[in-house]
Amino acid sequence: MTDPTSLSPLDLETPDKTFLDANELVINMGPQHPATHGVLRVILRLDGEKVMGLECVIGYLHRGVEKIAENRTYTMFNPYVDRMDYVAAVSNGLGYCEAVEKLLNVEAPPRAQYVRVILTELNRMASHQLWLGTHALDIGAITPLFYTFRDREEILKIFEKYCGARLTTHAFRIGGLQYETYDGFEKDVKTFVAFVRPKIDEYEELLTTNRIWLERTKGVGKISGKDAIALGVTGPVLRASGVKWDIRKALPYANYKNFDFDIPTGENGDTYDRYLVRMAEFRQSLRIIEQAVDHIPEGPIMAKVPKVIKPPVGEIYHSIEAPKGELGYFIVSDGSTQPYRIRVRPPSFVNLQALEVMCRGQLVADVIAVIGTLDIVLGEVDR
Amino acid sequence: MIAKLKGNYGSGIEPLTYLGQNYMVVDRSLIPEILQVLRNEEQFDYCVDITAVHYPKREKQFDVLWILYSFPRNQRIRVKTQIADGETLPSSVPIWATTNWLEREVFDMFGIRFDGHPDMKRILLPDGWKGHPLRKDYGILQQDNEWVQINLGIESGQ
Amino acid sequence: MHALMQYIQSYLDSDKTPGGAGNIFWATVYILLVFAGLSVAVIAMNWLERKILAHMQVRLGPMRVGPHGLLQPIADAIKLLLKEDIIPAEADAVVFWIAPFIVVLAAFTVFVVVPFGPTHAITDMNIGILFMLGVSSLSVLGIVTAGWASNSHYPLIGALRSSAQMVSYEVAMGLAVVSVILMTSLNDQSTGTLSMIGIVQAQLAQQEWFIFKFFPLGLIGFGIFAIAMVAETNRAPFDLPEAESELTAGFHTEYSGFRWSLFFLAEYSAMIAVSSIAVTLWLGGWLRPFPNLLVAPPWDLVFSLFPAITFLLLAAMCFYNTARMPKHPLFKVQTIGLAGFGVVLGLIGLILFLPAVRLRVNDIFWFSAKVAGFMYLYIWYRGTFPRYRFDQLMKVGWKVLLPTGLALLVLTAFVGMRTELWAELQGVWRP
Amino acid sequence: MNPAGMIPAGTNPPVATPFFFYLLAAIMVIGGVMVITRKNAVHSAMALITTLLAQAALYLMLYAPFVAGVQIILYAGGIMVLFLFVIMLISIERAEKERQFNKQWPVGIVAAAALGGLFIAVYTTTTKGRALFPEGRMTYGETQNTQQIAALLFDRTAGQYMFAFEIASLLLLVAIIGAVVMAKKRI
Repeated sequence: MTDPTSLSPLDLETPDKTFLDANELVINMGPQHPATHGVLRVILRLDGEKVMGLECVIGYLHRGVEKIAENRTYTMFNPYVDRMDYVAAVSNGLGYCEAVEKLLNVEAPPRAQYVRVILTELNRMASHQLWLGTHALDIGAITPLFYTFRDREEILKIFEKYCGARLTTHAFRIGGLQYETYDGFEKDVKTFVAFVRPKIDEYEELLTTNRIWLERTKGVGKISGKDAIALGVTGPVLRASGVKWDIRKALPYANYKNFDFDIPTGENGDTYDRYLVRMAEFRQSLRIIEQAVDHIPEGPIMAKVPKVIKPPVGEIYHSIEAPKGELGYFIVSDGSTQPYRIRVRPPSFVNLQALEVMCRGQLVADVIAVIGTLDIVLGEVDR
Repeated sequence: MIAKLKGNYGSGIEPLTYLGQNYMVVDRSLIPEILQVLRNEEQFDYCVDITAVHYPKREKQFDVLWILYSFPRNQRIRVKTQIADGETLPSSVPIWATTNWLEREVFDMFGIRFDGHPDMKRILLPDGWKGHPLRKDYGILQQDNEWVQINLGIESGQ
Repeated sequence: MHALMQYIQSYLDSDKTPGGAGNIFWATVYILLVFAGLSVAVIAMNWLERKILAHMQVRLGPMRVGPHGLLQPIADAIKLLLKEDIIPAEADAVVFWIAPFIVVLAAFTVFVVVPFGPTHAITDMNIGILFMLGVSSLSVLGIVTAGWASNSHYPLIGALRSSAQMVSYEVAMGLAVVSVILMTSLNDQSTGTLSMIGIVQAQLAQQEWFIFKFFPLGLIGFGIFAIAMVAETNRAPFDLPEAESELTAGFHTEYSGFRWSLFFLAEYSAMIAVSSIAVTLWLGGWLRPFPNLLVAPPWDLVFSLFPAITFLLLAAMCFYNTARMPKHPLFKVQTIGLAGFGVVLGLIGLILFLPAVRLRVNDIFWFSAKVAGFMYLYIWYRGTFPRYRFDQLMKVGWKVLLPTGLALLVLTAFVGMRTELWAELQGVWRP
Repeated sequence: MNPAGMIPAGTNPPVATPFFFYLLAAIMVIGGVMVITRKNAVHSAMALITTLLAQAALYLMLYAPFVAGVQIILYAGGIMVLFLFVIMLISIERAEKERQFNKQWPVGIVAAAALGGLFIAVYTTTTKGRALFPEGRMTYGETQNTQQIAALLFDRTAGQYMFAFEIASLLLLVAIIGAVVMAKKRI
């Protein structure tokens, strides 16, 4: 744990002025740029190839999700959350459903909890796979993308078999699950676990000890644990900086208490450590899935929830460990069928703020690597 | 902790609990000090979120909330205050660097200004946009038609 | 007719290159042949790269246009030629227009001295290798001007990167080349040569490919060159000037259609050119494998059958895949096409069995086979490696390759001197 | 004049020599004029490259392929790339507004005319019935050019220029170190 008392606003060292420093080049990267993962626009101030400063311009994908929520019932808003972090839709749904359940003071039955954990962890893997593929592509390795997409496909097939959708799954309902698992769900998941384990070694074989990969990622986009906490960075990015903090352990939700898994951490807080942390999280997710699928209890899948959801007046903040970091829902109820206010605390939005700190003094090529390693999804940044 | 704060600040603080979650309603005038104290003395080193809620019928229209988390204590707390429309709040960027964008978003969506913020401008909506969409008096279909006409060249403004 | 055949025969049997014989007609024929061959090679390379890369990446690659996408490059070429040719309004039109031609000219001109066989070169220059390095270094001018003329930030940065990169790696490349030239001087007159044909003949005379010469010095020199040549052609993992994720497409971002395809053509022919240098200098050029061990005439016969066998194998593969084609009416054209392709390949293979053809084509085959090996390496690199960052690239060039190259040069000179002195003392020439 | 007689046996007679000479010379002159008349520095640089390449071709015509190769690799391929590099780093827009150096054309014309006159005078002068320029050409065989240059420079018996060559190398080394010292703030 870092020493919180020594924390002060970030002291950022300005990089040396170098050759021809009179010619500061301002480059606009995005919103249409292959490496900004969507419609992120970054205005870079460059000195040669060195980044002197940058500013993110976001909001190109702003849809007013929070405003929509105020005009929909609790049930109707459920599918909307899938559209924020669309590569980890299941996690979004889990956070929302649990928040509303808390507000209603009900709890999903154990069987539903187990299925939720399995699907959420599968989704975490899918999200990390997408991240790995695109991140490696940004750094110039094109092959991992195809490997990860091949394996992500298997996860999406399970989703599709379970709820009919591949990406925006809308898998959970307030109070539990709508659908019982299909026949052979456990077998599919077990097959997938056995299938994907050697594949993760395959990804690592291509990258982990690759000299160029090491040179491109080691020491790039460094952020200390202290700075990461001050900037509110969460998820694998925070853990790679050496802060052993995972909401699944710290403030357990769903039934993560019942599972035995480790929190992988890094030491240097650089891009390589973030890569290693996520690779380790693949394996931890597999562990959780294996334990969960072996112990799915029989029983109901839906708690007793009224047909019309009308939570009592009050407010709640509930957060989960999404693949990208802390995903929180702050819900204010006025006792009606529609939420009075829903605030989503998006991990990508807050993590993206660290981009400037991580990029200053680095080279343009590193900006690409750092955007990749932050694992942002613009749908969630802009909501 | 709560008792200590209560002892120091008296009636300005009202600690509450709902569904097992602690929060305290703090008087506007105490906000800068309380946040500082929470950060430095009570080790709430991580500002999770800043947000606001609009109650148009109240005299003090806005609830502003700070959701804080302490790594050493493994505890979350919400600090809540009420302000009127047009009233400003002190920026907490010097306390938690993360609040930079969060405060900008609150400004963008509610029009609440934060004094001392390094770069107080809209973040999600375009710079010239009129209105603050998360206020209750801003309709869900409402848009800044003028902005759309000028910048996107769409005649109807929709 | 007979006289014409005799004329052709006399030239085919001559031991001079067309340039060496001073015959403009034959030189023109050779130029056209090399140009056509190169274009075909680039087209084939385009298809192969997409297919091989696809198979490395668990996908199929082009499958629609022709059987197994064989006609895809042609379709691409047609598309590129028909595309609108855009010159940005703010661009410097003249320079923008000239730049791709500079690149293509430089890339093609070097093939004047590439020796596909002892007589199969357009000409044999006394300064062959110097000419190749010099002219191929001119292509950077085209790249720089292309980037500048686009009047846009990304192309400009791409151009600056590529000029810095190419100038840097030329130095290391030159040092590795010089160490080979030192090796060529190990003969009874103690004079080396810069001529491409002369270098291969020196390897023949010394009965050793230079990659094995003074082990491990030849190998190190080859290693330096093999790294530098990838950087020199802007290919992965040194493809920074056109780094897609950073600079969109680098110096040719603003180019489209025909002009863009010229850059493409130049890139691939430059790859073939530097591979030819590597093959000539270290891998014995047109010499068949084991020139020193398996020297008996039966071995000559065996090795001379290789080209024919290769083509027959390719034909057999085509027929095998024809048999595997789905028996569906929709696949009829594709099946016939693949079978036809197989027949063509088989016929070429059979023609290559004729002794008259066999003996003359053997050199070209071995040279091309070695170059093809390098081409495969290029694709393999692209499938495996991430991209270097610019400063790291410079570090590799200046702090690793350059000192190694200098040390190599000194060591080669030293070992070579020792060998020569030894030979003098013995009174006999022993390479 | 019998140029064919001066060429060592074994090499081929030259092809259309006067035509190529005048062509290349014209390219050089036009290129040279363009270097000083173009406003845009990049255009000037490209004209200079053309001149240098034409010059390399002239060397080839003089049966000096090695010199031609060195000309291409050093001047056109190396130095001009660095020129362009620098031109692109400094902003052209600003440079265009600045005062051009080619405004002093009267002085230039006088200097050029003087030089031209000198050339013509030398070419036409004869001493003791012989022109200052040799009539024939003293050439080395093309196929041995590189080796002969090497022999001139380094051979223990035939070489005369070893010392001068090494001094020139030393001079270049000093220039390199000087450049490094000037460019680097800390050493």
